[in-house]
Amino acid sequence: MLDVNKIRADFPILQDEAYPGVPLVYLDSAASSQKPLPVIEAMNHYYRHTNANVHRGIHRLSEEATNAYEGARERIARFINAADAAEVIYVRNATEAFNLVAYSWGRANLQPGDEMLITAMEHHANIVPWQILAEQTGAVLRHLPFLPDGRLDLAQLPQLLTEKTRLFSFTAVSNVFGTVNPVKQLIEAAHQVGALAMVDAAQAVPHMPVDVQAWNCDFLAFSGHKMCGPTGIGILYGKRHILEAMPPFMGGGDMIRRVTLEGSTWADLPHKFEAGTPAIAAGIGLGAAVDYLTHLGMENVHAYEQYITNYALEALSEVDNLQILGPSAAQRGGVAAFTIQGLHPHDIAELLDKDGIAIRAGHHCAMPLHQLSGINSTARASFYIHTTTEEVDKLVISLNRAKKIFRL
Amino acid sequence: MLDVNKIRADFPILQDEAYPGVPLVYLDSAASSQKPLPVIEAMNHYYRHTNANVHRGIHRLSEEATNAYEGARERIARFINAADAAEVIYVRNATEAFNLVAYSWGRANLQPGDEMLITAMEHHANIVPWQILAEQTGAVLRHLPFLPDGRLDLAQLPQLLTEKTRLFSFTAVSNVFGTVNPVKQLIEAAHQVGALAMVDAAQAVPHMPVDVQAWNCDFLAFSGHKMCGPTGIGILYGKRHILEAMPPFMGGGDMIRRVTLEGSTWADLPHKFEAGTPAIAAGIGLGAAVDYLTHLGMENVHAYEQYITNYALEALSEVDNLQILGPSAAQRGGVAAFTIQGLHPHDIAELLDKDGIAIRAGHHCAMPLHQLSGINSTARASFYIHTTTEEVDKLVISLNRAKKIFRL
Amino acid sequence: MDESIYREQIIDLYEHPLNRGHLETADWSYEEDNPLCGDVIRIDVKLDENQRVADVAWSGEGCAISQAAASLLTEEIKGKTLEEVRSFDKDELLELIGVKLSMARVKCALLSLKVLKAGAYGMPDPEEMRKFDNPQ
Amino acid sequence: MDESIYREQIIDLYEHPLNRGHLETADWSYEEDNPLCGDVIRIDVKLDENQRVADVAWSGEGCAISQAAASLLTEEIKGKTLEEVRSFDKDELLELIGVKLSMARVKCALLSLKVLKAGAYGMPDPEEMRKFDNPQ
Ligand SMILES: Cc1ncc(COP(=O)(O)O)c(C=O)c1O
Ligand SMILES: Cc1ncc(COP(=O)(O)O)c(C=O)c1O
Repeated sequence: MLDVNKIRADFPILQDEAYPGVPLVYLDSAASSQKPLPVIEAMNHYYRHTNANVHRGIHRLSEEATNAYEGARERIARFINAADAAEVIYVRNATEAFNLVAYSWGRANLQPGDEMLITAMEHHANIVPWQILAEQTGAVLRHLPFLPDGRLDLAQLPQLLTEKTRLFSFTAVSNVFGTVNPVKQLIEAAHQVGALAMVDAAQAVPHMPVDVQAWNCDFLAFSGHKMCGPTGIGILYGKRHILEAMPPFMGGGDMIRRVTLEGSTWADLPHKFEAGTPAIAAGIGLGAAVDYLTHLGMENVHAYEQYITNYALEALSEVDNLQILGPSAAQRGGVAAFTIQGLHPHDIAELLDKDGIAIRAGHHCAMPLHQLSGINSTARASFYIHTTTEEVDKLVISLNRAKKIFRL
Repeated sequence: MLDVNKIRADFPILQDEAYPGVPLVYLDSAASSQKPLPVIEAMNHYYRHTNANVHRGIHRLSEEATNAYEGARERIARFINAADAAEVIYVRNATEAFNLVAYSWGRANLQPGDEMLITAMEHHANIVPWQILAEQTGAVLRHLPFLPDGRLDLAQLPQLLTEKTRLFSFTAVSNVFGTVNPVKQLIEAAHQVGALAMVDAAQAVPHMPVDVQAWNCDFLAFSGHKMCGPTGIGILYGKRHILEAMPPFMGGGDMIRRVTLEGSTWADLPHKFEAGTPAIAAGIGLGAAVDYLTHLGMENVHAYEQYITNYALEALSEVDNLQILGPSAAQRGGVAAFTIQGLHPHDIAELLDKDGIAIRAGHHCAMPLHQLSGINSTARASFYIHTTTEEVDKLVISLNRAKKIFRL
Repeated sequence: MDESIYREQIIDLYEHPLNRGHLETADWSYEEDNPLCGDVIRIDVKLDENQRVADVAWSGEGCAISQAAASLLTEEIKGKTLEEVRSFDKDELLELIGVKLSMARVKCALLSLKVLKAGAYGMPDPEEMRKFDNPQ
Repeated sequence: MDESIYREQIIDLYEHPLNRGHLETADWSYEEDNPLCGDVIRIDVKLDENQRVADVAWSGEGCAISQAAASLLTEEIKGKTLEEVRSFDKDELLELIGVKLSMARVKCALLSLKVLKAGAYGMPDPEEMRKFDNPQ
């Protein structure tokens, strides 16, 4: 198993106090993870010693910057087992990955009456781009409901995923329920009706081994900042022949082959989809994050998270009037969203913060999920490789204190 | 005048050697500038001590991250004298700013037969998005030619900027000729025919005082990485009432007010245009860059660049068979693109690199400008606040050495 | 101001809200939510013949801060003229609440005032409403 | 390999290129550019009755590396069969050039080979051509 104390020493922020005398207990990794020193230092080093614009320069710095940036792409490609680094497109975040597919693939391929399918547990990033696309193309957006325990209602899949469906986009792991969905099965179902399958892996890639070739997904999206990497960088993976057939998304430098005032032709993959000076330092930082996680081993990361999540679910179940959303521990990732009767999530988060415990309160960018669950908002604790059982114990103590302040 | 030696001490990379025993002479700031320590440290500090996702969190780190990120936006707004920080949209780079306007404003407003006007000296970032837009809407893209000395051919403006023109988008400073265009005059001309005016300020904001209210531009685009800031962040400025009337560009978290599975409504400015987790550290870094430049004083920055550019133009004019593109020193920013008869720009750049001198060779993402000038490519030296006269002298010596190697 | 935002009075008001409910015959009613958390507040107002607030009631769901603020606000505006309601300042409400709030929580505190003003203006005045979305 | 990429032979070839020009009666001609710098190379090839390269000429503009490479490549393939031309490897050409090139300059060096192969295959085979855009 992972040596959590050794890991904690890698994260500078975990050495800080939240308030004087109050250690920081960071249980908000699902919103954005903390960064280990090698990631911070990779970017620091880049800006101090090899900063230059990439791709076009014939000088040492530009060459070094290009090697570092493109080398990171290759390691990221290996990390998700892409067949080719050209299938790995740098974007700002998972959100942009969905928008890129919606604008580029969507507008070139959808006709009025065509259907797209998502699920009712999606993050807004995997809802709103398709709503905009549906409005602009006349395509119809459908959703697969979930069961009361937060698992997808697969019995309804055959009615919803049909010959009309052109794209099925769904999350591998819910950021609220924690549900780990049957990704491979869903992708196969999509392919059986001739639809493309896109996976929201924002909560999967940071936490478990992901193999895009084994899944056989057509597109996959994730963000660097949730996996020990920097903000401002994310990945769209796409199968080569699909990406090649797509028109570009944004226009500008680097994504062209030739520009005349009469018209332009496009660069090869991956550059066709990367217009302008990229987030070079962030790409290098994501490469360092991938190295860090690879060194830990994603199997080990996953096993540790299962252990700590199990521990947390049991500990939280001891708190009276606390209700955890989502399925049993066997089928979930490291998030625990909950409500406490008589105590609003805002008040929970605020009171926990005073004890140094950072959790999130709100709808976690999954308003439909909450609405369908009949609640406005939840409190959410999320766990990562540096979470200890002692921290979980503190969470429980702090929750009980909060209840006492509210005379519950 | 600026104390260039004091400034040089602020840039860690300038303390490095390009090769053992060979100091680095960085003359490629127009492609991407180097970063002073306060900028590097602002990001370093963020990742070490205040990293968290912004906007939604009720805990100390999230609150601090939000304050730092939104505080940077306010200082950036002041830096360009925007009336309101809500008019300052964070994007990845200048390129994305043009694409945002093309996708959002363009598709909502352009009809077949409408015209857009650019100039023949634009960077691809201010060409290709409009070409794609023209193709998708049936609008027509026209261009204003330039004179042999690299100034715009204003005599042709009246034929080209007409009642049909909906948008006039042009660069404030050419990244090849160095030409400083008559921005205010061009904006007024656009407004007179009822067109909107967009300014490519990628080579202006880093180098001179820019006041969007004095210019009265409708949109303005620039990149952080060319102004001492990090990669992965840029700004679209837009007038409030215009931005408010525009539909969103990308969909996802943070840019919504409310999401249901049936449809969504949008957040207020600036968030409507900022979907998903933003480049938080890069925004903070750009805020630090703006602080750094403000502290130097943009009038001083501009004066120093004029001084060093004058010096360079004179020094380069002593090199036989070297031809500098663009207008006289009085009307140009700190770039000098040139050709040497019998010596290809690639070979120039490569030979200079061996002397530690970083310049750029190619079309600098301005293929039409080169094509119309009858050349495939140029070598370009660009100057910034840390460039010394000794460095310019080294450039000249190295150019003469290169010529000798090629027996010229 | 109090350092802990959960001073006794806030908890008391959360447990025992003031003016909670609905008015049968209101001159205006307005409802609005804080999309960040889904909390909703509705306020019903009845004016007397002098255009003063004769009665007011609020309903809705939310955190202790937004609920306490609704109680304090509705209590405060009783007897005020329409003009006074329109010009009631957010700082006055924050002072009534009397605890130091983070930026995220200021939005919770101001939700009821936003609803009250939108009603008092007969519709959401965008300029006026924006102040609540970007407090300070 | 030589440390300086501008060894005498490269400069010599730049000044006095080999096989530069056009063939009146070519079996195939192909032209392609390196969009990064706008350099263009065109290659004309004439085969004999045994499908061997009887004559070859190149023309175009470019840097010393791309021009020297074109001279060296055209010189090398004289007398080779069509099959040998098709399977001529980029590493063989880089060895002929014999200087250590940065990644950006490898593209310059390979431009002539890209043009030659495109011609030899009768059209650009995307898989084959891609190797030149992303060398190594
Ligand atoms: C004039 C001009 N416009 C636009 C750009 C594009 O900037 P970026 O690549 O950061 O989007 C550049 C930078 O190369 C430029 O010089
Ligand atoms: C499941 C899921 N999808 C997508 C996203 C969007 O990620 P980002 O904001 O980095 O684009 C998130 C993060 O909040 C998420 O949890």
